[in-house]
Amino acid sequence: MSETNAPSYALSEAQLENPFILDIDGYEGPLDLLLAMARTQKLDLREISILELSESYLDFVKAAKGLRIELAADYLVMAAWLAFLKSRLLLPPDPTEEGPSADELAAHLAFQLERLAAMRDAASKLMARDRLGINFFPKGQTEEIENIRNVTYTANLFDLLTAYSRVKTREDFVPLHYARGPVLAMEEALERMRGLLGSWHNWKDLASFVPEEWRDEPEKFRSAMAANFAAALQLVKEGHINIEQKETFGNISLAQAENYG
Amino acid sequence: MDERDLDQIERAVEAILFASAEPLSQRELERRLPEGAPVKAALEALTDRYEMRGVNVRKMADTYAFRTSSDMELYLRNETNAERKLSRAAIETLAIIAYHQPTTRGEIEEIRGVAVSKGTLDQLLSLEWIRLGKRRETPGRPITFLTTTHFLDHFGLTSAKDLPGIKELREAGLLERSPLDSADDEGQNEENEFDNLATEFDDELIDESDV
Amino acid sequence: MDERDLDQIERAVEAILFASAEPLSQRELERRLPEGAPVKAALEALTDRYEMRGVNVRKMADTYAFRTSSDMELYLRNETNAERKLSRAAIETLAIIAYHQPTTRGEIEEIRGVAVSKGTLDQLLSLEWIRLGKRRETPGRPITFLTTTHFLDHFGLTSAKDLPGIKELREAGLLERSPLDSADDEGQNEENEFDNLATEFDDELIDESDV
Repeated sequence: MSETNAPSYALSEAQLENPFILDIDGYEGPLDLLLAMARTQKLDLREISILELSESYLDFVKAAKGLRIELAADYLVMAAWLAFLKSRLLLPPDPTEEGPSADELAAHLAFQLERLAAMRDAASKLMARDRLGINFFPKGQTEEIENIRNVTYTANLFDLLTAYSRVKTREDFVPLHYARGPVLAMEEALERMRGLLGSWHNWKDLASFVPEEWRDEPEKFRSAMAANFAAALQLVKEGHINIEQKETFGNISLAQAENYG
Repeated sequence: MDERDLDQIERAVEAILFASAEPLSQRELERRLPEGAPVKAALEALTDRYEMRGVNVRKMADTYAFRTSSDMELYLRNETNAERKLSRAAIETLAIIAYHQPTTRGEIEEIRGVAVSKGTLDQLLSLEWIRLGKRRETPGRPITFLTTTHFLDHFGLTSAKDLPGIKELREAGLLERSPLDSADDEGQNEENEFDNLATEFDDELIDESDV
Repeated sequence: MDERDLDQIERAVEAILFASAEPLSQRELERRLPEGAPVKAALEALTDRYEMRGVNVRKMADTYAFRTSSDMELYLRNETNAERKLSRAAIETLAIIAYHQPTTRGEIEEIRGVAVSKGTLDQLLSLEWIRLGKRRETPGRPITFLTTTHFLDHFGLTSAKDLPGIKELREAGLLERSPLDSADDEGQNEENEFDNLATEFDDELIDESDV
């Protein structure tokens, strides 16, 4: 790596005029360009001179600059690195300096170029192989290979019987529901009482508000009284009526509020 | 005819039929092969060669294709089995149908107190535990459901009449097992439960009166 | 092993492989066949049986498929799919992944000396020729890339060990990482350093051209 007087690799006038040479679109990055240059230098990549190669690359970049061709940053990064490497290669090694030596850096670059070339070669060998759908073929018409997931639902007689008894037991409670049925809902009483507002002015007994059909059975009557009482309280709260009970357990009377209407 | 020639054409026909997306006629095969190639003989040889194999050369009208042998069908289906417990809705629906058959969806809903989803009935139908009966001659002409022989087999019953009655269920302790009934011996819990029921029912009534 | 048993399983494997376009693994075949079926022996017998035919049993990694024999190409021109042209970058990237797998994006860039565009890896991924592997336990935990069974199938390879020239490349040390390779080790710092260098160099060049 000390061939300082090696013939410099420079772009000739003709090459400079040939746009192909500087058409960096054709290169896949600086390493690719270096590889192309190395190939023009030597057939065997293991014999290339990194110093020479660096000079060629730097010449190329300079030429590009001269032609005001904008180079991508990575080409400039490589140029910077090669300029650095070149100076290191030309100077006697500095024993105090840490890190890899200039020769090691040069050897690594040579390795990178060889590796890239090897991968290029491998890629073209790979693509030259017989390929599926081009040189050999899969079955043109495939048949259904079914994936069937069978879920077996299980239930035994016990499940069936407990289920039915569960349902029937629920049903058994239905009469109980109806036993609770004759309950006059507060909402119902309230609605009814609202309808009566404006139709009476004097004090009236709460019992007189219980609908006819709720009076016969004591149970129903009690329920209706309770609902009406609750409804009355609601109307008092709303300011529609006044409520009065003169003595404990005495009759409860309702009168329309004076300001009603 | 050259023996080696036939062999090569047979291999070519084999490859072409294999790779083709559709069955090919003898004429189409001939078009792809060197002129004068013994395609007919190759097809015959190929048909013989594959006769006892897992795939056969099948002739359909005047076209040929490879098809898996019919006795191989079972291997082309990948079945995985999983067991799952029938859902509560499904087993209850089934039980109601079993006890009340022929019964309608409306009746099932009345007894269960909740809507019966189509999925539940579909599932029971696909299990072949229930089947569709006649329509009932009532308004809407609802379809009725019945249990099947398959149902009897599965549950080990001789006939639907063999199903134990409510009295027997109670005697067998099955009714007592119901969560709603389990409070018989615990007064306090019972009351609470009843209260809840009453409240539910109340809500229901209000809803109805709103309508 | 029962002779007739093996014969029947061989026919079944033949039928299943014939029906499927995708390569199937021995395990997948076993799942479709009776337990304890001699699938491996059947595959071997089948491979032998078809060795000289127009279609062959090909092994790709641990999977098997019927494919037309390579020497049948001339009869199958009609079947050729319109091939999507792969860019040079994609082909090289594929080769690097194939020969260096598992490898990272950083390593691919190191070898090619240029950034890998996202489109390149996307294209290879969508062709299902490469797949994502484990993350490498180095700073940044970069994801690794590997080739797939599809890749082997497409290029008619039995395993990645059969890649053309891989033995020679390995012996030449060209598949090893050099200690001076910087990928994945000190990405960020390195870039900054180079950026600075580039700027310095730019200035220098401008100075010179001004003279």
